[in-house]
Amino acid sequence: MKKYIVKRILGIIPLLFVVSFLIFLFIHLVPGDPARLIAGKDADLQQINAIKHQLHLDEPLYKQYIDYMNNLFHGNLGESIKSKVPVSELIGERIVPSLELSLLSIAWAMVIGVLIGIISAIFKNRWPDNIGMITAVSGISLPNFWLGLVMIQIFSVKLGLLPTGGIETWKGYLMPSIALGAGIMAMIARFTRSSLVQTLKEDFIRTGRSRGYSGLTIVFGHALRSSLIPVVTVAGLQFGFLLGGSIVVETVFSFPGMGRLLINSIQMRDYPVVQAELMLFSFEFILVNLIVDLLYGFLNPKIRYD
Amino acid sequence: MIRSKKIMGAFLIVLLALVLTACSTTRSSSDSGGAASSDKKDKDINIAVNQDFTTLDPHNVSDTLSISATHAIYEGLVGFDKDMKIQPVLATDYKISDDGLTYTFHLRKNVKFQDGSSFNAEAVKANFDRIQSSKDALIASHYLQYLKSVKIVDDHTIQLILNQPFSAMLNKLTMVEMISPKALKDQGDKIGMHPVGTGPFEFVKWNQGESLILKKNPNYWDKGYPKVDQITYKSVPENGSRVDMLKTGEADFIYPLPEQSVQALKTQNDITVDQTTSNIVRYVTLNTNKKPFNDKKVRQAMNYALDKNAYIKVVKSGFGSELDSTMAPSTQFYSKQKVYNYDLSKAKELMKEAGYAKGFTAEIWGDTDSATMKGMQFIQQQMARINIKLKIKAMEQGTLSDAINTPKSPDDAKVQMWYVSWSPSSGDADGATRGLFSSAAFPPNGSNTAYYKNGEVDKLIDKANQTTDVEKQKSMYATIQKDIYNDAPWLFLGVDTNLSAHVNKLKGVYVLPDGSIQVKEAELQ
Amino acid sequence: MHNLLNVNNLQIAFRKRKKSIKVVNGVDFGISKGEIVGIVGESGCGKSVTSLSIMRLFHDTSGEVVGGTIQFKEKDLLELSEREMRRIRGKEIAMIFQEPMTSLNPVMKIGKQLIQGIMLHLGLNREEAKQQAVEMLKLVGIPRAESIMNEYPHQLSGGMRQRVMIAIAMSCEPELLIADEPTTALDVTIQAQILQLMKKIQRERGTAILLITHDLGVVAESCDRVVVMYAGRVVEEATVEELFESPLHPYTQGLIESVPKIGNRKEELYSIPGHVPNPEAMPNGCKFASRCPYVMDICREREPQLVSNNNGRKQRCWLHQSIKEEERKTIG
Amino acid sequence: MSETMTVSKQQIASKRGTLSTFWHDFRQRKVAFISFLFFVLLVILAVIGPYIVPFNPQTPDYNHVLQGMSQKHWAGTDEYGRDVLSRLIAGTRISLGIGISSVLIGAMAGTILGLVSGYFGKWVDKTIMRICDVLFAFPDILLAIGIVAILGPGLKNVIFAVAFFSVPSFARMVRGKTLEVKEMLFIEAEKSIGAKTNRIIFRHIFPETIPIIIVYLTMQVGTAILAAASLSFLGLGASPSSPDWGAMLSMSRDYIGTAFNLVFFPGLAIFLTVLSLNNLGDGLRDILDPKIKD
Amino acid sequence: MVDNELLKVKGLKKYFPISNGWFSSKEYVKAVDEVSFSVKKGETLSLVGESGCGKSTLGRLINGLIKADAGDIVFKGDNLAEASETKWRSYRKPMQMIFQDPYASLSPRMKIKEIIAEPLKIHDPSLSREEREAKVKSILEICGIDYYHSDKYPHEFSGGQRQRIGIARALILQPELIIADEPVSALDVSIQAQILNLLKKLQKDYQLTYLFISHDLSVVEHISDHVAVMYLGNIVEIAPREAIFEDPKHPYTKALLSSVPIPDPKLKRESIILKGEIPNAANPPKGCKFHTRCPLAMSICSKEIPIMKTVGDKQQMVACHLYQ
Repeated sequence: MKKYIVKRILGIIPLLFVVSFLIFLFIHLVPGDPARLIAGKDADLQQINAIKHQLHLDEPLYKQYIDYMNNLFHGNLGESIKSKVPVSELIGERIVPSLELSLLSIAWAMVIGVLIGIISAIFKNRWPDNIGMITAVSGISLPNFWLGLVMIQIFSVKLGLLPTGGIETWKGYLMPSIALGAGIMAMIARFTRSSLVQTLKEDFIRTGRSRGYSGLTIVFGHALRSSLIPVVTVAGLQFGFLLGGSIVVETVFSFPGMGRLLINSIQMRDYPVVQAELMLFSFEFILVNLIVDLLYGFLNPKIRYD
Repeated sequence: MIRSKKIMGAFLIVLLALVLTACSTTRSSSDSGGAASSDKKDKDINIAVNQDFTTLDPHNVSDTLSISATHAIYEGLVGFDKDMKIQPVLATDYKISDDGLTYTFHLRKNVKFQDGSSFNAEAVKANFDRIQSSKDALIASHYLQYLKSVKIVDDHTIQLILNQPFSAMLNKLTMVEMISPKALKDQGDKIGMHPVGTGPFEFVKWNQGESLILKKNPNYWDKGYPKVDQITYKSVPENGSRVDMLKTGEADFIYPLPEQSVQALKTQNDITVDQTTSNIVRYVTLNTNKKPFNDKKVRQAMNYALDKNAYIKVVKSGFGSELDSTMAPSTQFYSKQKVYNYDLSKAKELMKEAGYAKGFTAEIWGDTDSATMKGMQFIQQQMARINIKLKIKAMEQGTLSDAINTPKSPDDAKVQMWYVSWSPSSGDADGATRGLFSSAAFPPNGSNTAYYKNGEVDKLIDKANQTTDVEKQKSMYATIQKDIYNDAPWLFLGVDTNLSAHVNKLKGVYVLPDGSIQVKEAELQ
Repeated sequence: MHNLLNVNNLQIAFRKRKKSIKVVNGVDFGISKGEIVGIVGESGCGKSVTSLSIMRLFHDTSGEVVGGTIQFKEKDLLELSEREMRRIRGKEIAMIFQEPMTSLNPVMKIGKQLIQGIMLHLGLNREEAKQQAVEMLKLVGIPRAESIMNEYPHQLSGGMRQRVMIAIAMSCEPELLIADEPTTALDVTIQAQILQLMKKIQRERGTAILLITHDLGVVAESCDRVVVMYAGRVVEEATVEELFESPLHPYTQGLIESVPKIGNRKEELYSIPGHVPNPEAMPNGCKFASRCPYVMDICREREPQLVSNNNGRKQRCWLHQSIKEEERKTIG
Repeated sequence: MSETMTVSKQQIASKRGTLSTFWHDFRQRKVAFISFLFFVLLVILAVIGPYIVPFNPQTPDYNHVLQGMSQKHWAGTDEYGRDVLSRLIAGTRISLGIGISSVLIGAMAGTILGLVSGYFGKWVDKTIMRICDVLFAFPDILLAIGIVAILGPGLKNVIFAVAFFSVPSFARMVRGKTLEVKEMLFIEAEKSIGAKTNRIIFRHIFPETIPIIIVYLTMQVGTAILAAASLSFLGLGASPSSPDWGAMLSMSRDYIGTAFNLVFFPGLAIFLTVLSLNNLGDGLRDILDPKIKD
Repeated sequence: MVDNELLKVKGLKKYFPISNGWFSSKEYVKAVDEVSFSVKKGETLSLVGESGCGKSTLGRLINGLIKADAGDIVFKGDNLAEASETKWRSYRKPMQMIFQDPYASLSPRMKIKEIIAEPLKIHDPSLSREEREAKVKSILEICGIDYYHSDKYPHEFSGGQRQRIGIARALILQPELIIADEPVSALDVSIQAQILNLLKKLQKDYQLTYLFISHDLSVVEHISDHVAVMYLGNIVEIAPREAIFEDPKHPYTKALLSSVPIPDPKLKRESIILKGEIPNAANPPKGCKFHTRCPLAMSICSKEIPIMKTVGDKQQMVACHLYQ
């Protein structure tokens, strides 16, 4: 097991290399000149060139990449072109709220999604199933920014219950996590349902019934665990997307997270920040995949890691 | 079987309810609030703004919002008052030599930086030295391009010596604010994160992307100020959300207030909407180097086809005024011109004369801001009336700036029409003219994206700059404005009205014409 | 009347697109204590559905018992509430299935799967249940009983898994064990082991076994009595010797005839012509009429009843009964 | 139960696969069926919409801007005085068009990649799947922003961007199915009679993947409409003046406090469309994917 | 004799690497290990054994669906073991396969006439549509399916009919060798008899050679001329039918025969019930692979691998230390 994990983690390194290169290429492919964006509208060419020089942006691309990787190996992510703040500090400040938001979103989405999925599977093709599934499907059908805007109108403006944005109190997390988690909840509910429906048709379920277990024992004690295997994968993947995929929601709720930093950095062509963030997303995505694989092993004894 | 399912269903619903409540209670009990600002005190104010701050280094700041913050922390030798008139700030008075080359400032005494170090001539020189030694890499070096040297006369007197006369020098100096030399030495490049100035507020905390917290500078030289203890700027990019925050009391002051929300706020008794003049001009550049925009008649026809009143009514929700010159009335040396009044038949006639009776198709570019897109749509609708079919191309700002600024020569430029705005942040006529209309300012050297070239204007721009006689300058700029307006390299749209809103109990926070927020006089009642 | 289980005129229908299709229509048989009864028939004849209906395990299918009674020790199982039925399932009647691979929960340890049922039905505590479980594993001939308790099904071979299934089924000492094609998925050498084990259990514990299979060889080797089903009906019932000695129903005859037998090679095997009628469009008369070599006019008009002769042998064929006899001696 | 399965399988077998059975099964699923009817309505609107609108969706009327819901304007008028309902109807074609065309493009590319990856396995599979992993690791919307930034704005590029990020998911799914089908006996039978690789992939494996592709396609169209709307929200949509729902929503969001109808109706249109597509997909999956079929 | 040999297999080997989860290791399952036999034209050789003995793998090796690791496959005098894909393709015409699951082996989305015409399209693309249809029609009739049904899809047929369709597909190219992999084990007894009779009739009419793979000894006895018994990748006994069934030599053959349940309750015989299960093919016992379950195991059996030897006078070959 340990050997397996170490092997997997070592396997991440070459992948990250490739990813780092692709990202580097990608962000430099996008047209735009950070020097000009920083210099502002009054700037003349001379000034822009000076800034370029100062930022080493006038060097050939391969050299910039080598320098970047060199710094990276010394644990230096560089500093923001725009604000001169070290990238690690910039990301460090954002990652905590982002992570909290992601975790909260995935947590409620998991709990509610699995519950809806279970109810739907048990009452398959009857009204609780229909209601459950329509609720769930609504989650992925709503444009999440629309949901966010409408929620603000209702809960903040009309009812005055929740803040419109910011994260000064825990309440600030509620609406963003709902807007963010709705889609995931839907996915999880649907996966749980179809997976559980399938499991409930398995022979071993019939075995359980033939032994006189009650319906609840069958569902929770026998079927759920193997049904959750595909659900975990979906949830894992979704979690991977969450950190980066929340650009729109973060904008609506003025949430100081990674998504907004990313979009702002992209707008400013703040290469070091974009590069670091994208690499972090990739790394996180890979890491989540690893965790999902390990969870798989926990849920499914057939998989052995050695 | 059915019965057992019902029981199971009920059980699950109860379970669901339990989980939900459990979730919410655990959240609330473990609530720690996180930031220090969680509980707002009596003399604290919250200001909601539309962007994130980029830097707090006053010498390297280019966006109006960050300027608002540096204005609260720092001060320059001179500054603007409410009407963009230049006032001495850290200087008690100043004198300009007759040849316009030597500026002598007498510095205010007993002023301390927020870190306790003294403000004196040494400190001023250190600041100018920093900017000049950056070899153009600091944005402020742009303001000091004609500065030759800085001379310390005595501890509280300093002289700036220029290469050539520069009429806008004082305006530019409002943008050069004084950083504590000690902090500069300690922080180096990181000064943008740990600002130390002489201003009414000192830096507390900057939560990237979320908020900037400033607190009262207890040792501020201007006794009686500031009157509030703490200011929190919150970044709220979504227009609607800012308005909502004001309604819910999460913000005491919001800027910008979207025009379309004014109506909604007017019904609220505890909220005041402020309209202040702005020097932001809205226009569409027409690439005069390209067909059919190289034809003055076409450009004039387009201007005549544009219903400016409708523009203000529809796009600006009634706030703003028509642009009747190349610059806003609040800008230095502004001179009103005869407007291209909405006249469709005249426009059509001009088009016919130019040989475009059947119109043409063109692209209009702009950024992805919703206000810009709204404006572009309006232009599209208006131009359709004289058979000009416009294709709207909204580009993300990095891409847009690349497309507009990188062409090496005018003939490489692809831009036809660009929906854009301009505000000279130092409020001077040069800043509102040279970069936009001088033929030396064709991209990539400047922002003359209309590729406007008029030898007379070029000459006058240079001449006006070097003149020290204010009256002469005034008349020169009047000519410049008249010529350009007549040549119509732009579609002249309007001048913004700065809209902000605040709760009634807050006084003294206002928006300057350039769009920066002034907080020195903030007061809660 | 048999003293353990009596199935009378059982009728089972499946609902497909609002149509009700009878897949079992008239199944009668019984089991006495300690007896092994085989139900034999080809796929689709309704034998598995019958076994499931005894356990009332139509859960999640559209199947439904629409007539008849299933009498188990004085109780009609069809009349019991779900709760009462649960007390019978696994405790008094246990069941094993064809696929030992999929019939065990893949994500639960063997021990837990055993213990759960024991605790539920016998009211033992965990320790006692564990002992009972180990004992059961030993009974079914699993060598390392203790360590297997901590293993997952996929770690065992097919034969082992079927043994575990039997251990689970036997763990509450049921009086009746229903084995639905228990050896079909196994290799011959393993099949022989499992059949031997089942006979041993019947001998030592006196458990009655209802063995459902399509393999006449398995029936001949292990059953006391045989019920032959065709198209949802019982067509013949006899002791195993009688059946193979002198099958009465033409279907039974054809079935026995068409099996290749080692040491009795023929150039051409007998084969029953045609195929089983579609349950959605059953003919009126005898369901085997279209394939029967001895078909008479009456066969196509009226379906014969299942009649019993004096020594308990039953058949459903006009060749062996007159109309009068049918009217006189119907079984019900 | 295995026997009951075979019983019913045989019975169904006599008819299964024919269109009428499919139709029958489909009508049984009320939610999916209603969704289907709604979708048909949308398609009709997309075709004839521009001819039946009560007002010209493009003509501004500066004297009647931002009017609320009324007899004349059922859904009110927008900031230029254009009739919102007319714009919604006229926009059906654009929104649906973006969704459908982008997903079709993505599905085509993804399917080919998936078939190739799954059938050939080994390094081909590894390479394609690693690339998909990397694409997956990028937030969708970011990829779209990048693509739109590189290619410039415009309808075609938005479609391309949205198509681009649906490629890896189609590729993965088709690959999975290919791996499954590849092992099936009839493919082996086909190989044993000497069929060439192309024939096996496109004539035998591909048809087996069609049902899941259809199901996924249906659902992805919804996702694509949402993604296009998100792009519009970030100002990178097709064109702010076209009556595309995402653009309408994005343009009007500043009015949420004053003219709620402007935000509400386009949002509702998107919601109902995506909801119906998802429900339709769910229903189709239930019918077409025998694993979940009862 | 040699002229009469249609197929000869010598020293055939196929080892499958075991990938345990994520990383492939150096372990192998010896699915087919040093197998040799030959089949004469017009005869039937049956491969019999329990699951996992490698009999199906052997069939697929001979058909070229998987590549052998070592050994020769000589078909009509040509060694195909190292042949290129193109060469293989040309030999797939005289060599056809019939599969166990008649449903799964028919493309579910093709009409049966398309399924049956498929081999013609591949190997005889020059045929006209009419010629193709005529061939399909005649072959269907030979296999007992009404041409009237040829527009239907596989799922519209019963199991037995589907197997007839499978046979028709195999027959349409007029092959010489048919590899039949458990062709009747998924069928009910009454249908099984029909198919077996059909196969026998076809063999007689068209001089077909069968390689018949089955686990069912009673079926094997009915159809074979020769029988090869496999255990864990090896052939342990190969002999003419009568010899195997009347005088089996290998203890495994004996046990297998006695395990088959006989549908005659009067025939109560002493059956040999083997202990234990078939060992894991990835880790088979040393020496004779059967020694762990053999009732007659000797000490040598666990050490040395027995070699094939002719025993008795009926060309009976056995790999067992009892006869060495």
